[in-house]
Amino acid sequence: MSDRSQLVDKYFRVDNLPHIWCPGCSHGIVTRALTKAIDELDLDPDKIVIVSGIGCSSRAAGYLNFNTLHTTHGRAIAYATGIKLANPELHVIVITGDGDASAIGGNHLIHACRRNIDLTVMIFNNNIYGMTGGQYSPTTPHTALGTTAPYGNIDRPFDLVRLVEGAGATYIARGTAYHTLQLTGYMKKAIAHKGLSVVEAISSCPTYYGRKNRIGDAVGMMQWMKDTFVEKRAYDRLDEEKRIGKVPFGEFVNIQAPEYTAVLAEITKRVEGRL
Amino acid sequence: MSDRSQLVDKYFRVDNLPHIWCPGCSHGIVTRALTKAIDELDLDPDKIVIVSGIGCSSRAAGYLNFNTLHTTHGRAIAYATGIKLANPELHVIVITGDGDASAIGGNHLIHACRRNIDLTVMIFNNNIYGMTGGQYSPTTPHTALGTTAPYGNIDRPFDLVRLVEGAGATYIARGTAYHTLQLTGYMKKAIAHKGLSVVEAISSCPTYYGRKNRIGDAVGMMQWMKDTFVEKRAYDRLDEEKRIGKVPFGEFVNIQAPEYTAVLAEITKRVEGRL
Amino acid sequence: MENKALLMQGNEACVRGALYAGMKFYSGYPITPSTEIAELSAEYLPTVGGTFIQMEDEIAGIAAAIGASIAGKKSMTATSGPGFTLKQENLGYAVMAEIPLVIVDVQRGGPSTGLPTQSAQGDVMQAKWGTHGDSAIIALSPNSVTETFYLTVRAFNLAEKYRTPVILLTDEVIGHAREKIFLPEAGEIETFDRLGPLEDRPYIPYGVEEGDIVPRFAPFGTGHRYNITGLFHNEQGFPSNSQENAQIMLQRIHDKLNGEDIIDFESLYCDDAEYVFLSYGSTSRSAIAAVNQLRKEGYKVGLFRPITIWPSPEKQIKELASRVGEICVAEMNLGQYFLEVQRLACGDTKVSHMGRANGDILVPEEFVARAKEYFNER
Amino acid sequence: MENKALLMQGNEACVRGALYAGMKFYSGYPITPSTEIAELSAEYLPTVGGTFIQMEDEIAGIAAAIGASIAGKKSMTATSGPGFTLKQENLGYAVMAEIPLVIVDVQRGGPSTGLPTQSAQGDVMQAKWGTHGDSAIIALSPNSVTETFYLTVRAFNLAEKYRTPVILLTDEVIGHAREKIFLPEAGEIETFDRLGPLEDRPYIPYGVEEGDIVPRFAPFGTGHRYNITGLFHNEQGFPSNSQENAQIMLQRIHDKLNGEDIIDFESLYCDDAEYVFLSYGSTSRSAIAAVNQLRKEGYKVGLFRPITIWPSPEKQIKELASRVGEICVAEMNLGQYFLEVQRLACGDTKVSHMGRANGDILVPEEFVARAKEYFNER
Amino acid sequence: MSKENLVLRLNRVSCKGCGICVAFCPTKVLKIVEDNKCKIIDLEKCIKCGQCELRCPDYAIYLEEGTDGK
Amino acid sequence: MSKENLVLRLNRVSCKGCGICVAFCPTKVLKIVEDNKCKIIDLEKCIKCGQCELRCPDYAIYLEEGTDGK
Amino acid sequence: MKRLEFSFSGTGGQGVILLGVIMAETAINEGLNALQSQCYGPEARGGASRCEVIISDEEIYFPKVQNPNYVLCLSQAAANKYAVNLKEEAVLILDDRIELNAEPGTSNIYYLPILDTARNEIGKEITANIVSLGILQEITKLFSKEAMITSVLHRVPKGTEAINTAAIEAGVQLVKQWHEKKS
Amino acid sequence: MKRLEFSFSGTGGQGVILLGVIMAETAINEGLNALQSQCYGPEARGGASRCEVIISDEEIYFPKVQNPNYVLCLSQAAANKYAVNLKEEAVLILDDRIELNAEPGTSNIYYLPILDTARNEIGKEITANIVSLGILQEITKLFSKEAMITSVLHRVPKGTEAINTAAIEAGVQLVKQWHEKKS
Ligand SMILES: Cc1ncc(C[n+]2csc(CCOP(=O)(O)OP(=O)(O)O)c2C)c(N)n1
Ligand SMILES: Cc1ncc(C[n+]2csc(CCOP(=O)(O)OP(=O)(O)O)c2C)c(N)n1
Ligand code: SF4
Ligand code: SF4
Ligand code: SF4
Ligand code: SF4
Ligand code: SF4
Ligand code: SF4
Ligand SMILES: [Mg+2]
Ligand SMILES: [Mg+2]
Repeated sequence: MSDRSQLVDKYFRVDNLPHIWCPGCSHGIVTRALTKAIDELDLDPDKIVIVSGIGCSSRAAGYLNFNTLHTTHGRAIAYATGIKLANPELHVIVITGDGDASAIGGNHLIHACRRNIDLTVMIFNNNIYGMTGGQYSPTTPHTALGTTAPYGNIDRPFDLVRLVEGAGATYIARGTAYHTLQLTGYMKKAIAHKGLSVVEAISSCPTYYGRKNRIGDAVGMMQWMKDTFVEKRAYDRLDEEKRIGKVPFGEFVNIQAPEYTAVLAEITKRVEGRL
Repeated sequence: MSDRSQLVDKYFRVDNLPHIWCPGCSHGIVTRALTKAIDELDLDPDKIVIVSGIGCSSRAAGYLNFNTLHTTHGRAIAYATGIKLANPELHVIVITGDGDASAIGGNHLIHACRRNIDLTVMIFNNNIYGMTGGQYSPTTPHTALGTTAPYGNIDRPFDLVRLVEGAGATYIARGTAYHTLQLTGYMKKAIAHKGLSVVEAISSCPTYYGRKNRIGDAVGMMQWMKDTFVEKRAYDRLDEEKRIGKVPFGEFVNIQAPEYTAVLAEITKRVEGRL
Repeated sequence: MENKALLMQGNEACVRGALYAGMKFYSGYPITPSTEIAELSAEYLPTVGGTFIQMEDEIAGIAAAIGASIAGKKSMTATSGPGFTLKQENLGYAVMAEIPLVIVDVQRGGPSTGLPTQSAQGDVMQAKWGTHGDSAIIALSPNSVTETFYLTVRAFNLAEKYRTPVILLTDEVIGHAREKIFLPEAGEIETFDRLGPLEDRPYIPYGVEEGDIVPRFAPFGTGHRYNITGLFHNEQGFPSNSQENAQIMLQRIHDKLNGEDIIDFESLYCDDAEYVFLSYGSTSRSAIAAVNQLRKEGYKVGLFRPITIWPSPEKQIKELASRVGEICVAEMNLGQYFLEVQRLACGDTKVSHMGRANGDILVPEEFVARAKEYFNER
Repeated sequence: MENKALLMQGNEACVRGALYAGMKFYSGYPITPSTEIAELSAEYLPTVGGTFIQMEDEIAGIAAAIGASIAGKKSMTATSGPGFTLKQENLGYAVMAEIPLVIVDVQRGGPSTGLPTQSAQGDVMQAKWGTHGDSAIIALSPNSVTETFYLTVRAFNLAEKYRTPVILLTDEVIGHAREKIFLPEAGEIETFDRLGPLEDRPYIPYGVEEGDIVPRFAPFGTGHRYNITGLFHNEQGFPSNSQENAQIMLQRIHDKLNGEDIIDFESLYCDDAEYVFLSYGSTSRSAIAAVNQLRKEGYKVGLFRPITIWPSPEKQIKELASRVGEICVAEMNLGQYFLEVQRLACGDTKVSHMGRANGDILVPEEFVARAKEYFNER
Repeated sequence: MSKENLVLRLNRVSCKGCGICVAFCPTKVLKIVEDNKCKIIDLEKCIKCGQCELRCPDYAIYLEEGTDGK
Repeated sequence: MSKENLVLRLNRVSCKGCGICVAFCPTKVLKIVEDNKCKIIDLEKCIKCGQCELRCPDYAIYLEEGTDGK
Repeated sequence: MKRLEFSFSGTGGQGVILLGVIMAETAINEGLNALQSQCYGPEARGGASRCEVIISDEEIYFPKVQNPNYVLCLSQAAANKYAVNLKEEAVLILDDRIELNAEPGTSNIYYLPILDTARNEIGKEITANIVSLGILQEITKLFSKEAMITSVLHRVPKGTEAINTAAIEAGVQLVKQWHEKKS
Repeated sequence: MKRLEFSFSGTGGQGVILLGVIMAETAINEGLNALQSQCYGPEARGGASRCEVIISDEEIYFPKVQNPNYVLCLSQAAANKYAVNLKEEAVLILDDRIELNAEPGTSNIYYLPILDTARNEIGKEITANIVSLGILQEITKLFSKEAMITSVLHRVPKGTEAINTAAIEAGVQLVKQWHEKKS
């Protein structure tokens, strides 16, 4: 008998555990949710590729027992694009942080959305650069504190859902590490979706975000998720006033559009052998 | 008596004319529209900074008699951000192409929108990389031809208005080189707007886009603009069916939000001299 | 491809060479004077079941190419100066993660945006030192359309054999010139495919068998689930902070480029030459013209042309320095390979430089004058 | 700032030096081990009316800093290996457009993501050759917290004086160590502000007065409306394809870095040394410890420490090579500055290398052993 | 899968003591004890809801089919 | 500014002959002639609407205050 | 045959590059060596565009044209830039609309109505380059008319064979007429 | 005073870095030279974290600790990693919950209830580092207790003066008791 759950034994590289994440870091929760989604979809692990960038979140790749690629900061989606194009039968899942995906990697994110290439992008959004010790990220709320925002964050944050919608993503959902079951559900749909899907997984960095912003430790941050995030339909029913301080989670976009590798395959079929 | 109009004499570096643009290239039209907007706003030319990237469109900087900065491909907005922050009293106007702004420069575009910093971004969108000879750009329509899309463009294009809206721009308009007067109007409002404003100016590249895509030469492309672009309110009144093949132009977003340099100035005031 | 004389542009010869070598993936971003490589890849690749994609920038261009290589496709990306600079971070990644890849840099005038439509050889040192850390690289420099074809094939072969990115360092003159070329028949020249895992033992992604120096490559999706990272990593591909491990790993990456078959060069009349021009790429053509003329006039001049620029042909240059009166390094820059030759000559002979970086190619007359000056002053 | 002994981290000393020199703008992107420079700039700058901004990536980080410099503010950006690579394109722009700027690279283990929290000196060649084309650069390398302060001031001074980007090339050991430092009073050391246009004549943005080599700088917004570009440009700042013009322009950019006051070095016991270590940055501290010990034991060893790494102290190194028995270049890499020294020594003396690139700093014992070996075998 | 067959397991080596499972266990089965790690203090109360497993960042606590040797 | 005082000017050196002004002049005042450049062929018809000026990519045609010496 | 250098120039759309390519390709088909190149520049947008060809029966090393033997200009701007400092023996071929503003250096000049012929006789101005090819054939006599036609037909779109053949013929005739007029 | 090397290690939150900083700062205040550094690593997230201090009245050149004179470990993981291969004369200070798994190399070992004292006596586990400072003061006698207290108060938040002073005192006492017990 192992001292890991079956799920963990099956999808994690247990020899590499314990992972390097701090006590209470939500990245571990979100990563488990992803394996659960993969398990429920019953996909062939040999055909799953995890591509990550650089960041605490991106370290997830090393713990997952698939084909895993830990790339450079911000570039995971571009690498993933090459992999998917080279072998469209692979399920290519990108694990990335808010900084990795939307700061340095913002351009690749929006272009993947535009192309509607069949990648699944999981953004572990803890509203901070965890790996480098707590600098504000493009999703850090206005006025929140970070080590590079000692007087409160001057920037306005991205609403990642709106950003990727504007860029053309065809499946978009937001879940949280607290609402784990729903999160797994979105992840399943995202992976199954043909086209570019984005799941923003609200995660937490108690070490560099929670404490500094007086949201608390690991437990405090989970409580904050519980209190702040409201399922979209419920949120929509709230009056204006009650929405203050609340953020909706759920599925935001789920549409069909021609998928990039499919379009490409058609053209290739048309011209192959022509020269 | 000069052999240029007063407007051109006043705002252009006439010694550098004729410009290098091809016969019938709309970039010249759009550039003139910009000087007209500046003229009508009666701004001090010494306080106007034009920042451009690299591309045919970006060559506009060299012809305009302001403080002009021709930077590297895609980075104009980042340079402009530094200039504006260093001297907030300057009017900083970015001139950029569809490739410059939304391909290589996409990240800086969305982040400037997010920050709502007081820059005016003029995107000369000719749906192609003109400077390098006609490769498809992120705004080239699906199935259109380009030198790197010999079998028709596989990519889906960005809707730049939606992209920058998703990213948080607070003033957004689309005009065309054909509808010059309206374009000038949007440019005026954009420059006067406090915050990040984007004007997508539909331009044309007869040399590399028009001919290849059988839209025609310079005249043909102007005709295409005339036929294709419909003022937003008129567009909204069209039935679904009649909208096919039409694209709306006009003002899409015009909202107020805290402007970056203003917020920064407040914080600086608060902490200045503290250490 | 029929085996008759064709008129072909250097950039096209590169694409044809790549296809000959088995390229199945191209991703890049257009930039003068390399754009034809993208354009022709876009046209040809789908006809052989391959994939072309124009990415949002050069960084994505190389990243996607590395991704495709990891998934098992022979991949290429092409660019010029500014784009080459942008690719450097991920070029370093490919070195570290040992991913085969061909990167073409068609050099143009720099620094910065510089002289986009004119020629230069200003990226020679950057090809070796452009990325941070102690990287290791192969760079090849063709001096004709025909050689562009063959060196592109060679670049793919070396990339696959040594699991490493290989740079084809060409320039505007060669890239844009159209010349006569005879294309080889299929099978006429060797092409190399990366070695897959051995069947009879567990796959160790960064382990090497006794006597080997290059780990075997299992493309993603072929049933070997392992990790790739740009961090220092152990044999299993997992991040490691161990200094011992780091030492072994990085040293192996450097040592593998000592392969005997990597160095390539041309030596023209060097056997009895007193005065030798050392030149490469398009500039070497002026040198050859001049050397031929000078020889006709009885001057004992020679040309040494590194074809493999990096690693540099150390042994050969040292040997040369030990016996000639002067080596004049001629290149379209302000003195780059010159420094390497100076270093290798180690005081054994005088090393001089002839070059500029203003878009103006060196002409044979300049070579002739330079050599005659030497012989007159002797 | 009170003039008493303080305990300060290298990265903080850099920020304090920058503020002392007049820094009013910082833009960057966090990366280990440089992040404290951003963090402290964020804290201090607003208190002196300056501006800090964290940009979306390193490319934007340097671009904004150049922009701010063009608008008249003394600007800095800091990073480490991967970020340094990303900044190279716009670093070349600053060279070409002659924009003052300080770029700090706190070196860490590479290539690629490498060993992010460990030290290295692997970006030495990149500092000079990282961007495409024939660029020209100044790079300074401190070996202590105190020197980090002073060299940062110097970096700003040189940047302003020569209208050029200056690299402060430090490393994780120096950046993260806390040491004793006495900060100078305001006014105690010289700070230099760029020269503005002469009042009595029309402003020619890239023209130089007779005898000058550096054009005067009119910040944007001060009434001189001119053009700046990264293309080759004429004196007025407008793009030019003229080869004559290109030649003059680029040559001037290179020549201005021959300024006598740019070179800086430390020479320890070199006067009568037979065996000399050449070392810089943190590694030189091990060297000093060793040399002191060896001298006590009676060995004629010395240390030559380039403080200005680029341009290299050519004259001094050549002179040294002409009279010592061996120069051992010690650095935390696989041999980079070593190549430059080899080149300069030009066969006059043996040049050997001592180094590695696995995060493990060279220790004094290794130096001692190396020197003793030399003396024993003599 | 019937809850009957499920057993609550805690791998104390893996536990980093974050307290999340403790805080969100609906029936207060768990506690952080002296060594800063989680401990099952009242197994009887466990309703095998799995909340702890879902949110344990370190995969230290989980439900497994089997019988518990308690 | 009354249209009375406006004069139509054409700088044929600057004109690149794109034909845009010709195509969109409401009263057919202009024509591209043999040398591939624009020419004012029927000034009488000009209603001084300025459409040509607005869309000339080369700033070759424009209305200016003054009297024309035609 | 010793090295011969050609310089063809005109404005962007006039097809001087195709002219050079066909010239070089003909040489190669005839067993010679050839190298074609062109000057790029932002000015190419509207300004002068130039194409170079080198033909030789020996290896071609130096890849640039320094002292062209034959210079053909189709536009005024091109002539201003490229019809200067020629060597004495050079042959200069100009469209007859061009006025030389400076001493070209040679007195072997042909003024031929190339554009007019293309537009009026052939009916398409864009065939000026092919008319020029006929001119070069007749002047240089390097290759046979048939060889030129073969190369042209290999490079032009299907369906345009007749007019391109006619264009070559027209070029040949222009030279013949010029010689007649002169003699 | 010749060069003395210190190594302080523990887990992420235990403040060993602040401990090193205060130690170094005290040295500097006392006119000595000091250099403090730390080992960073991704393992710092949860794993062992280590801080080094070098103190000397001469210039400090080599900036790393090779053979520490004093080694203090606050966690088991830290001790496993850093309480090994010490030199014979080294002084090893361990929290008393730690069990040595390997031969440390020295036999000068103090097992002191550092964490317990901080938690129970001072009331805040995070004062373990300041308790350690007291311990070091008493063991090394490098600086006076007052000098230590001055440095501590300079680095800790206002309002915590009392408990930090108490923590130092507690540390001093732990050593005294240890010596008493031993003697
Ligand atoms: C090119 C480059 N720039 C910067 C860094 C430093 N860096 C590593 S991770 C990171 C931010 C990570 O933040 P995020 O993606 O949100 O991940 P988290 O650690 O919060 O999970 C940064 C700035 C780097 N490794 N490479
Ligand atoms: C880093 C870099 N990559 C690529 C290029 C080449 N390049 C110059 S302009 C351009 C595209 C311009 O397109 P766009 O911005 O749409 O401007 P247009 O020419 O169409 O007006 C490209 C790819 C470059 N100069 N620098
Ligand atoms: S630093 Fe933050 S994001 Fe990183 S492992 Fe720790 S808690 Fe998680
Ligand atoms: S290439 Fe296109 S965009 Fe560029 S100048 Fe010509 S018409 Fe305009
Ligand atoms: S399964 Fe439910 S009840 Fe049982 S310990 Fe876990 S959270 Fe508590
Ligand atoms: S959630 Fe997991 S790591 Fe946290 S206390 Fe519970 S068992 Fe331990
Ligand atoms: S002003 Fe109006 S009417 Fe007159 S020429 Fe111009 S477009 Fe025609
Ligand atoms: S629009 Fe301007 S450039 Fe075009 S034809 Fe008319 S005058 Fe000439
Ligand atoms: Mg994050
Ligand atoms: Mg464009």
